[in-house]
Amino acid sequence: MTITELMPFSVLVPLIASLVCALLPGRFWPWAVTLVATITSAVIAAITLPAAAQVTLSYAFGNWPPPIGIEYRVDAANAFVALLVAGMAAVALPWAKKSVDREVPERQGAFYALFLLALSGLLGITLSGDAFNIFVFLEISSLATYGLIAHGSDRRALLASFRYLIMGTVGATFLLIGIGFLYVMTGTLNLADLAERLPEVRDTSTVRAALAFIIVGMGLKLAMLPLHLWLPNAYTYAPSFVTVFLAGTATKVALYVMLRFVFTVFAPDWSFVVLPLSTVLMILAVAGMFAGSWVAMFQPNIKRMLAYSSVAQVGYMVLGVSLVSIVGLTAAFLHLFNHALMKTALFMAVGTVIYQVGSGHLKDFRGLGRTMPWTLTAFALAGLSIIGVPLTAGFVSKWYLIQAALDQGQWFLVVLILITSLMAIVYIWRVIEAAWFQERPGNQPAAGEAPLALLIPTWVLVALNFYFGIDTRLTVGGATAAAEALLGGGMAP
Amino acid sequence: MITSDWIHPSLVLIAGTLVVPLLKGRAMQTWMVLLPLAVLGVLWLAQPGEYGQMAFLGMELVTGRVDDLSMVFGWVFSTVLLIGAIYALHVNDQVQHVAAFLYGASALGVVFAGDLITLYVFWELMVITSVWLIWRRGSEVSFNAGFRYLVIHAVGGVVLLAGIIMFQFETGTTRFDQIDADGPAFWLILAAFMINAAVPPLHAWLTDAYPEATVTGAVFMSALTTKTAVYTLIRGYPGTEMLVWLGAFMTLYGVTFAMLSNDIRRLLSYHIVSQVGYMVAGVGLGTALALSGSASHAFTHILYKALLFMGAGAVIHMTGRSKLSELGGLYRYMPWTFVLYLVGGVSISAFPLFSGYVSKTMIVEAAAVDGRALIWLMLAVASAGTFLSTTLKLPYKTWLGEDSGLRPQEAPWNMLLAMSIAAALCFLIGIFPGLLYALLPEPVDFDAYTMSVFLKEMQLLLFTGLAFCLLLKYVGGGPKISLDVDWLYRRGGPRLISATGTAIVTADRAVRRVALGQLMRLTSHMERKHGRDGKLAKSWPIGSMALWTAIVLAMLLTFGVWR
Amino acid sequence: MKLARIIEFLISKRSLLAVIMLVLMAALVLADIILPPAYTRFPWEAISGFAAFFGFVACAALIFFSRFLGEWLLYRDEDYYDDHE
Amino acid sequence: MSTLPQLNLFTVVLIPFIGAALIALAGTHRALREGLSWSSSIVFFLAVMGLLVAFLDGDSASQTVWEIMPGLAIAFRLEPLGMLFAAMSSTLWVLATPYAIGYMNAKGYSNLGRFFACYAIALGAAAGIAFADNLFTLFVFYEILSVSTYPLVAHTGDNKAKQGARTYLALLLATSIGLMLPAMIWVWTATGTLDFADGGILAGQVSPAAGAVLLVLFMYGTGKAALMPFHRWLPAAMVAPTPVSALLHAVAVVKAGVFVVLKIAIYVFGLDYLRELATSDVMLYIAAFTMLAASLVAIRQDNLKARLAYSTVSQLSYIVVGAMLAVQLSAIGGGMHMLMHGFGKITLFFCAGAIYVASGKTKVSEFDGLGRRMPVTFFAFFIGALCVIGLPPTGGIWSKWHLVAGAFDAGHTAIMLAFMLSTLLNIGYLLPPVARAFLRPLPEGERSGFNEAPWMCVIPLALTALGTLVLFAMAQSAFDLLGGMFGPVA
Repeated sequence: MTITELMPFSVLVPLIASLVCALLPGRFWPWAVTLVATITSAVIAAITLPAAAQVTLSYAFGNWPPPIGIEYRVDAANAFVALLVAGMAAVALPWAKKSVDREVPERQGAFYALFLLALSGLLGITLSGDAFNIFVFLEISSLATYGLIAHGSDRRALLASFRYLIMGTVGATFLLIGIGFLYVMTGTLNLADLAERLPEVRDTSTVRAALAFIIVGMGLKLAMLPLHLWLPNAYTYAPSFVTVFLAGTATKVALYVMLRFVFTVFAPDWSFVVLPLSTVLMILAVAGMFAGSWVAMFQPNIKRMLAYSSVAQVGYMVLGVSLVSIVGLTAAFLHLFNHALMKTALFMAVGTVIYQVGSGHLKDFRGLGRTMPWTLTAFALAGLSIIGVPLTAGFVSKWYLIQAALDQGQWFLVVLILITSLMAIVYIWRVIEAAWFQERPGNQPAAGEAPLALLIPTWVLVALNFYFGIDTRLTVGGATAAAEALLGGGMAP
Repeated sequence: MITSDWIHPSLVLIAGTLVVPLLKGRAMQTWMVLLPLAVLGVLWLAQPGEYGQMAFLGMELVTGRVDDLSMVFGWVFSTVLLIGAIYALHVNDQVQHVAAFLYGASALGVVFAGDLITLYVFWELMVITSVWLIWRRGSEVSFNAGFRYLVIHAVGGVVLLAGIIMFQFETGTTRFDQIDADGPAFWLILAAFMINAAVPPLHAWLTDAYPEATVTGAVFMSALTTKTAVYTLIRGYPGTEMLVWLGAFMTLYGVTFAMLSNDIRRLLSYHIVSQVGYMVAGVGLGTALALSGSASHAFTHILYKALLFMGAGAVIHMTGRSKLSELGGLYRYMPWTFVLYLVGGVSISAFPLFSGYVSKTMIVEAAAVDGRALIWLMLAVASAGTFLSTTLKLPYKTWLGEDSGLRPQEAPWNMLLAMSIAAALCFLIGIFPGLLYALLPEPVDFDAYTMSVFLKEMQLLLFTGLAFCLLLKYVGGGPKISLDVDWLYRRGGPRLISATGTAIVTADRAVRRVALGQLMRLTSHMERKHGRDGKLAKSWPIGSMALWTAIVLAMLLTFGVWR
Repeated sequence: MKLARIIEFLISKRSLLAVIMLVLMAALVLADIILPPAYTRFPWEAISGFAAFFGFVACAALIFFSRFLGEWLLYRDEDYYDDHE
Repeated sequence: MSTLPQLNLFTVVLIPFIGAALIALAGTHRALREGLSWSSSIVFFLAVMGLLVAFLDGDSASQTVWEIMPGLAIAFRLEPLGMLFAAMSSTLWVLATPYAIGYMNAKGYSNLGRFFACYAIALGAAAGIAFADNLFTLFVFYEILSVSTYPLVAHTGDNKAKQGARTYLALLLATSIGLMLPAMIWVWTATGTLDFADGGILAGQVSPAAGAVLLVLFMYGTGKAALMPFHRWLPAAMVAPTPVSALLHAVAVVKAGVFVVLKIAIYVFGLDYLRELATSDVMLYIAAFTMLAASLVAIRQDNLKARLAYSTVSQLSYIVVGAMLAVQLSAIGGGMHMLMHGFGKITLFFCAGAIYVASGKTKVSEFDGLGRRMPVTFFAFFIGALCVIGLPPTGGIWSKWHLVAGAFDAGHTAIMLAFMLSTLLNIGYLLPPVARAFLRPLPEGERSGFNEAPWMCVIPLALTALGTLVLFAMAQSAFDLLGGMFGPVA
């Protein structure tokens, strides 16, 4: 079995496992199956990446050659994202057991089945080389995600899920419209073929409209300001585990899709010319960075605060994209990866607190530094990463982002990045201060340290934040390869 | 600093002083007498030459330079240390003893310094050691006076520092010989020396602080600080015309203000100013005779001024009073003090047979030889004034005059002994001026005991006395203090500093209050606006989300598709 | 207390002492007149008894000048500085 | 050669961190914790001395620990200024350890495991700053230092402490991230390197205007140098227990700040280039203003620690002035002042703490007569004050000498004047406490008689006071060492 043949299994394994899972009763087995499936998937993704960095892998389902059959086509960019998605899922799952037991006590089989569906959907989007297939997987993952969010114990979770459903569907529809336009114009759905045939027809308004629809559609899924409005509630009211998983994966995949279309299907020298994309994205990115950080500074609910922080962090990624350079894209991919690390760690820490205390409100964090030192220290350290302190992963991606901005002579962007970093200090600081420098009110339940099952995965991620802040070979190498794959003249055959 | 043929006297003194805190009672007293004797011994062994050269921080130091000029001052400083130590034997305050000896060591360090860096170090040490002699008086007044003293000398110190640095840059050396720089270096170093020499208007530290020093401390102070300055002026600024006039002015300024003084030691302090004026004028004249006069006058002055301060100190020690208006009629109870004081008085007034006569007349003669009529007259007036206040007014009002009702004991034996030694030396030098002249760097071509000099001096003094007797009722006095330039920093300076400080603090507070206040208002406003239900943060209805989506799409389509 | 008695004795004879002093002073001036001036660097050195005259005048001048200076400008109460420190 | 161990630089930097970890693990076990505090400070001291001996023999160690991104590495190198800083910090740490133990026990503080661990980390960070071979490494340890000292400042845990600590951290982080980091990035883009190099790396690489802006960014970005108006954190940090104020806010933290200033001035800008910049004079005069204004504020502080804090603000500006004068003399003077002021000011803080421990008094106006009860402490205070003022027989005189000489050499007479004024002001606020203590009588009803702080507190302060006296005679060594920054000294 070659790597090329192995590669599709990272999508198929979770897909098949979800069917099994849906039928399994109890609390242990669904989780165990999910864990095994996810780890398998992650291992496959990990094996794929080095190979994909060398040459583009292509696998045609059912041996139908590409234009007719469905092709999986993997280069450095999607291998990188796939590894991220599968990897984050694999790290999150050991953490999930306790948390899910607490927050979703019943019908866990269905819950984990949804999770696996979402995972395989995300991986499918990533690996697929076929536009329509991307839409299909998008719908799979989205629908599963709506279900997952709806599992939140808070009644508002239902409403949040419903809103996300509406907006998600709008986004997916836009994508579908865009793809439809392209199909009408070129007669193919295969991304490589699209890239090949589009130059002939790209001066038509239909193609331009297709690009616009795809960008707005993916912008919605990506939660790019001002299309982010679904995100805070969805993250806030979803079960902690779902938030942890989504924060690290869903928006990243949406970004990937957007990049895939903008950079490889339409060539960047076209898409950034025909639409004022660079300007629009830059404005929206900066606005997102600011608005997200700004609002985060005032949020009393920590999950919600982190959700807004995500909006800001998405801004950083989009900013990198808007610079249209190898360094900029590298920064975007780096941040895509690093942000997943840090935000997952943060959500895990908050989830752990919720597990122990039952609430994610700032006021319930008071005095926790003494009683839950490991959890809160993990939060603080991951917070350092999101601030962008040197030796953390966050620093590396910000460094590249600033480099990219400077390469373009955009001084003011550097200033803006630093200002938003300072804002990050503020919102992280609020938690630290509450945890260590305020007394625990007498009427609050005394909380002890969390179980190791929650702590270990959290700390693994925290450690990864520092590891990738010091040893940047994998991340910078992967991100650079991904950026080059996207910018390096379309899909190489 | 120690070689086989040279031991730095300061080092001996400092080392010996370190032992003082460990000793008590009789042992300490013995040690205090032995230590200055040891220094005298070291000086006895010293041979002319330069010792203790070292390269330090890129500068060439000569920590010990022995030549005739430095030896003159070395001898007299060591002698007065011995006298002062004996005078202070009864004092049971080790801080004072330590301070006095270290002060003496610093003064010796200055006169033996062969370069300006070493000089500066000892110069500053002199300040921080001597100030304790003021402070240990223990009163609130001396506490404040000590601070003023410290600050003024610190000013002198920084001025000297700046001057030396400029000098170093200008000439490329730090050797201390005649200061032949131009521009600021010259003037700054001169100004620093002049501060220590108490040249008006830089003199007020002296008359402000010395009267508030301890009884024994004032003896050392009267001898050391101004005379090191005289030494440095002789060494560095001979023949500086400005000094002639300043010196002559000083002599008059001192006697005039002495007339206004009610405190006996303040009166004597003004006479230090006056007497140092002679020396400064001598330096300014710059001839060999004048410089010899300055050096020998410094020598004699140290001894008789110490004697005068000891006498006045004995009175203060025994009566607890220091004001002329509160003293009187003490001769019955402190006759020895009276007589010994008078020896000092006639010495400072330059009566023949006493030490002042053989040195002061030399300076006056030098002015005459130089043909400076006005200077000569000014110095003559000052001579009259000196006699008037130190030998007539002060003793009259203290020991004679109206009986104040005080019934003190005679001063203790050690005080009287110290005074006797000083008096004996004054007398000895007066009779055998050759002993003193032999120490001087240049051969002295002057004889004080010619008929002409004798006659003039005696006429001047005795008719001054006559005028005093006739005009006694017009002599000013009474329980008053007189203003001097210290007003500027006792009233003006503190106000300026506190006003500036207040301004800065107020501005700082105001800025911070406004800034923080605004920040607070802003944050609370933001908290309200952007909290959970703020405009940006609240949960938007689906319609709004759709609206935004539509807007973005419409924008993109408008700008991108249908152009 | 022997010394005190001597002083007391001298004080009791102060008129006599004053006379002796005056005689002495007269003798000094006389000597100055008789003896030729050793120097004439300044015009007044030729004047006999100039030093005596000058001493008297200088003393009187100092007494009156300082008195005037004090009354006019410089005298303050002893607690002058206390008020402000 | 030497019997001292020759460790590589990174290992030396790690020693305090390892010590901190062990101390934290020892936690509440008092004997173990104190033993570890002692031993880590001593081991660190010996290791630094080992480096020093080798360095004086002409070895110049350098080490690249890890290259994070191409050209961006955690790297260390020995150079004179850093050697001096490290030697000073390590020496004073050894002296501060018994003091801290004595003080914290005497005042009955809790949470000592955290306290001593953070204390050690701060020293490790200081060492990292001292040995840093590039701006990036320096920045990393600079931030570690800021963060690790935060718990120390807030140690008391009351509202005032938290408020002070918040100001402390906010100012330090805001300036470093807001100003220094962008400046660093700018340098990186302009020159492609962040390595410190003799003669600077900026000359000819950026336009004069950009250089001028960079200078301002760096100077204010180094918040720890407490240049006005970013000086507030230092007085705010005085809520910390005194051992913290002593070692960190007189030595490690603030000296790290001015060390960074000097280092940037010498090795990033290069003195020659620095002189040409339009803003170097501006910064110079701002520093001179800080020097005087802080002194004027200090005079008005009745609380001794507040007074010392403002004094530190003022003294730090001496060193910044030394850097901004941009001549060799002043740079050497600045480096020496780092050392001299370190010894002097730590003595003063030690004394302030000892006074508090022994008598409970914190205000200068309450010190009347205390000198009779605590003669050793107040005598040490006197000596320390002389050193800070810059008077003999203490080392302070030599650093002041070189600074003033540098000012003259650079042609800034106004700065000479400022130094002179500052000396006077220093006297005005540093000597009154001593004078009061020795000269005024004890207030009515207070027990007289000998009453010093615990010997664990008194001995260190006596030793540091002695140190200032030794430095008077030993200044030559520091001078020679620092002269090495500019090649062999003529």
